[in-house]
Amino acid sequence: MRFQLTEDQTALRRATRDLLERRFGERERRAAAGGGSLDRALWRTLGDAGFFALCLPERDGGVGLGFPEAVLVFEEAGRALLTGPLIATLRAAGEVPGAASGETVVAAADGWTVEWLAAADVARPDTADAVAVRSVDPLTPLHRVARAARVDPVAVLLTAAEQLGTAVRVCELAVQHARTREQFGRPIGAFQAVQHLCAGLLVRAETARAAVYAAAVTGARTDIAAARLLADEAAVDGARDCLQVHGGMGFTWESEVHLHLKRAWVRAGRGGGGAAAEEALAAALTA
Amino acid sequence: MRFQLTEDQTALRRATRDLLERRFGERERRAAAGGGSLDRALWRTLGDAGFFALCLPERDGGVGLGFPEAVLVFEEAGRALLTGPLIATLRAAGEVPGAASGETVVAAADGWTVEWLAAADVARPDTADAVAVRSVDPLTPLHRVARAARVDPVAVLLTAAEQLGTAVRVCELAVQHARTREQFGRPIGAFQAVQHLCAGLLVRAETARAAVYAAAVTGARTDIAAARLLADEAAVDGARDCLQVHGGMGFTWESEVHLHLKRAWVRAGRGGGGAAAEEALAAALTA
Amino acid sequence: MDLSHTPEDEEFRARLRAWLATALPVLPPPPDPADWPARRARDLGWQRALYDAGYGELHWDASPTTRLIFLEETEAAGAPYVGANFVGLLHAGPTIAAEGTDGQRRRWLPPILRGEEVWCQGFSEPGAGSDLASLRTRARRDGDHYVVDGSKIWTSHAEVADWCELLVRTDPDAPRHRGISWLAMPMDAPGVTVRPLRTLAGSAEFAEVFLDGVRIPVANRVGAENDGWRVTMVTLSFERGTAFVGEVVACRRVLRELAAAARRDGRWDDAVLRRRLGRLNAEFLALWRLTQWNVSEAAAGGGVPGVGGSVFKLRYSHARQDLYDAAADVLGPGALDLDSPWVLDRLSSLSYTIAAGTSQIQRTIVAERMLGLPRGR
Amino acid sequence: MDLSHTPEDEEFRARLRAWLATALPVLPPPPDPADWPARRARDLGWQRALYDAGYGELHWDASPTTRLIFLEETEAAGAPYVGANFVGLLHAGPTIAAEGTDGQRRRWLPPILRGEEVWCQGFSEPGAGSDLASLRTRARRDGDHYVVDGSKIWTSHAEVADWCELLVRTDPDAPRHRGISWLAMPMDAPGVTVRPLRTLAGSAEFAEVFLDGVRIPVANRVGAENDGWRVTMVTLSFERGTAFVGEVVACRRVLRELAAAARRDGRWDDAVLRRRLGRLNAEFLALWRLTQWNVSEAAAGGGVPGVGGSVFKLRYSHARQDLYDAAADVLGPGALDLDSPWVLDRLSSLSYTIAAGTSQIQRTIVAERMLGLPRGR
Repeated sequence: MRFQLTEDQTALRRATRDLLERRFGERERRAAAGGGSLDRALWRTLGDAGFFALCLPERDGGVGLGFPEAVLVFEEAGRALLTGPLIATLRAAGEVPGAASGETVVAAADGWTVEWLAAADVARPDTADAVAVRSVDPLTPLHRVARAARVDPVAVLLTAAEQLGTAVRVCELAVQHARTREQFGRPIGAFQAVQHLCAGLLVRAETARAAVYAAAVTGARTDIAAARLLADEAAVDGARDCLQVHGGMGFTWESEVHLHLKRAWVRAGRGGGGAAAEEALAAALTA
Repeated sequence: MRFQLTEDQTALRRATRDLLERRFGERERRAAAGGGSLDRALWRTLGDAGFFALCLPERDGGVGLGFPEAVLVFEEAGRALLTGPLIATLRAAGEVPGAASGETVVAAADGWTVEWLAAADVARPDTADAVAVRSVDPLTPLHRVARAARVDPVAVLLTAAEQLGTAVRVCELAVQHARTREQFGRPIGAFQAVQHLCAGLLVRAETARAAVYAAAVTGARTDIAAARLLADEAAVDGARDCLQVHGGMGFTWESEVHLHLKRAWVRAGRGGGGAAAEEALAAALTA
Repeated sequence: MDLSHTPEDEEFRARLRAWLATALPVLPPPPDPADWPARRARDLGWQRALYDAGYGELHWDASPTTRLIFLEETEAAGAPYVGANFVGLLHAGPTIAAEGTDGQRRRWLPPILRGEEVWCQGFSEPGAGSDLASLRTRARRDGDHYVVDGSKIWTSHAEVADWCELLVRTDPDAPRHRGISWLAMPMDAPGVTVRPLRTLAGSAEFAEVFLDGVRIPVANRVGAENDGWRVTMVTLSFERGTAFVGEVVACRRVLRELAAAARRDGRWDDAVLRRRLGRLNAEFLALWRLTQWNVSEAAAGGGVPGVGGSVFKLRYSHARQDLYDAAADVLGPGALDLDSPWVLDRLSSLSYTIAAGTSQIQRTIVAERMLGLPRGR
Repeated sequence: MDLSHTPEDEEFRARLRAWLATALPVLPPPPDPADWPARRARDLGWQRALYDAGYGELHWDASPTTRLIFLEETEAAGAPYVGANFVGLLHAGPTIAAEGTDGQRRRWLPPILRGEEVWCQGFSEPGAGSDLASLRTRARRDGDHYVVDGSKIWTSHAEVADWCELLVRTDPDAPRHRGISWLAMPMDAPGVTVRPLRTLAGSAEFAEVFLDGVRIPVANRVGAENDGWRVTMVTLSFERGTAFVGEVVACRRVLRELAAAARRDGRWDDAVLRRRLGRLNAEFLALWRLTQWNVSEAAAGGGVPGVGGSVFKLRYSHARQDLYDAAADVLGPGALDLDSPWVLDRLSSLSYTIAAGTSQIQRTIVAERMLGLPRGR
């Protein structure tokens, strides 16, 4: 048992973070939040980097990696607030021509919503009756469908990885702010009330990390269900506490914090929400 | 609208507290926790003071006061950890001879349990099939019945008042300890983590107080249901946080703190627990 | 313990209710939230209507119980809340009424009550949030004027305000709390620049206000020079005290709307959601009783709410966030749609544990001032 | 990322499992919890059986992954946990192994592993709980002995212990953390008085220990004089690290028992309870994964768990309390009966957020040592 990352996995994570910092940094994120469309050039860059072909077997032209690697990459995507129907396109790789390379952008109904439908080249399954809504997340255009789509456990797992990325990022942001913001003559991070909020952020993120990574390794349904519940909690509650640590400074549109909270809300709604996972985990107790 | 206590009400509360401090102080409480039986002399003293005849009309030989007064008296009883089937005996006053005067001790099934059955002279309703259990609360002998007894809203209200008394008392105990216990060279109450636990104790107690007093004034079912939920929370969570503030010092059998927690658990189980109140309050929203 | 009202108060309620039934139908519809001048005009118009009907000064110049009835009835009837008159009616006005000279009261109070002038609040600064006393906006004396330089943030309604209640540092050498003064600043004074501040809710309710050599007459100072902190505490105790009465009434209405919506779409069968709403009903019923308790205490004690307001604000701000989280549960996927009811309110509820003193600050106030715990540091 | 075990480890698991299947049926039944000598005898007997079968030192002298399997399998098989050997196997033993001289290791470790000697812990004092470094038990040097005066509290198994790992102040003039030493004290030394301490669970797992002129050979000091704080930190990191592995396995079993009980008596139809149990299943599954993560880190990093143990302890101690609160929900009125399953465990779970560093202390450790926030004070 060597649960930690291998050297290759650490390198993959590093490379993904570097790529995203270069190509989807604060400037690009602000532009996107202003109502920009999908950045096709970025999408192709991601395709070239193997982002969408990660789990596709090498014989099919893919990278041939497993869920652990995919989870690391999607954790970074979550951390960077990367936009676009990432999971839908990855899941379409090998089935929809051009998806793996980033030429074709694929949207998919997940639960009651479709993300990035208007920007996509292909939509699956049937999204003919989808209605556009004014999305709470300025970085994620949304449509709503009339019948809930079937839940894809891999999409649930990758969503949990994105939530983990948010959880880790909001912990970093809170700690950075607590270290530098001064009130009452010292950094607010020297106050126990703030210290303990930050400690809670780390505890939730690290617990979620263990659950998400284990689910990637085992691929078991109960592990995935647990991962999603823990990761949703770590992302949503984490973003809330991060906002609390930031005080008014986090309440402006320019701050990164609210984007994490809103994205975490969007992701927590995928797969029809967490209630089904709770029921599945309850049922597993008596299996 | 003058929601605060009248002078008479303040005097009644003061007199009750004085009586209980004199007759059921730390010494008596410790003796009772050691497994003592019901103190009949105290019971008659309570009867003489009008404790059980509080709400009985004057024409029936009672004190002729209302629920607000009863709630104040039972808040003090809760605060003092006063033992015995107080509510059952009060509710029997006027119906069971001797109950009002404290001559007759009356036990009653409430939800799934009967408190003080073996010590009582009269038990109602039918408790023939009641089975003794080893009570978690050393100050409250318990029997269990096979069929849940009908819930008496007045008993629910008075129980909420007792819970309020616990909530207020554990706040006092936590603050006292935080002021005097020193660690790291100063009173632990100077640490924000402890300060904020104590603040939470007060907030819950004061919110519960408003709910309980209002329920006593209106006697409305929704007010009583709300009062029980808020008071249960204030008592149970309050005792837990008080224990946390006390650290190891609260974990000894000699400490008063655990007795409040255990009694709060016993009371939270009366009337079959709080789920029914939640359902009633939900139903009231659509009425 | 008595929750009933006097016959006079009940008569007041009946009269008010009757008047609302005639006044509300002729009120113009709410304008586009982004159209500030139109919002100002509507809010001032409503205040003028209240004034003409004799209800103009109920926000501060009435018994607490009468004010409670006023807020209860106006909210229940769906009347607009104070809107652009917020600071004037609930902060600056009460402060001037309590601390101003006769001349100041005559100059500033009638236009607030008649819906003629809008006030905004210039307290927080980028570097002075929770630690308000660290504010740095500087006022130098120059004859019978102060010359003010600095900047303020989280100033609501600044674009349409006529006046700003401004905290400035008049003595930089004094201990932090001792060198602050309270000034009434005309917003059209040269050197005042307003920049709208977009919040995470997407709206621009707030602004930053930059002050560059702004000249303010010394006569505009309320309270003594360098005594502004005490004056401010009067204002803040109002903010934390009974300023939320109407909101509690509104939250209880939202809760009934949530239950109705859940019943309509079948979510009511979900016991987890249903019991959560039941528990929230208990919560807001208790908050309403706590409001009545505080109002009753204020009525008995002289009108200015005490630190007890911190208890209410702590509980309420978290309950409000819980309420809108429950709303998201009722909405399901609709919670992601800004056009769904309650979604914008959910976003703005996020500020409740931060604005007007974070929950962390409030807990410390409760611990040190109400419970007498030793001062942390 | 790999959760599979090596063939050697899996072979170890199979052997252990087979041995447990033969060893457990012949184990004497648990004695009355109040009968301390009988409990000591049974716990030591079990340790002896483990030793004889070659599993005696798995608590510290094995790879972390092997130890994980050992704890997993013994708990799953329903074998006794360390019991009276707790301090020897998990605190004092590992400390002596890491910090003791060869002679000290030879003297004290084999009797622990063979189930011959019981250790207890003399750390906390009535005036030194969370602030352990403020301890006042005084050791004066007298030739080749220390003479110790003071008192200790929360000493588990003291009545039946042979040795006590004792923290004493050897230099009262040094800064708090610099004047402490770690001594092995024989419990039968003259001047040692043990008084049982009844807890809120009604049991007497703990005791107070009074020390009156107790003479302890200087040779019994582990680590340098006045270096006891560092030595102690080694011990505490064990306590906060992987000491809970078996308990997590046990909690997951309790959760399945709760679900089975709820199914039997119809409470399973209550969606609120059912989903609560489902969420707890996620919680303890995650805690199990976190345990595996920590063990894997320890295996890679050299064995002594780091401050990461604080993350686990924080989450776990609250989860354990939530678990037993859920058990109370499953039990309904049975939760008030001390003879119901889980009720005594619920009571003892209350200590988890207090013992071995309160949750408040742990959060500060996480904030300052893991997140690098400035030191509060």
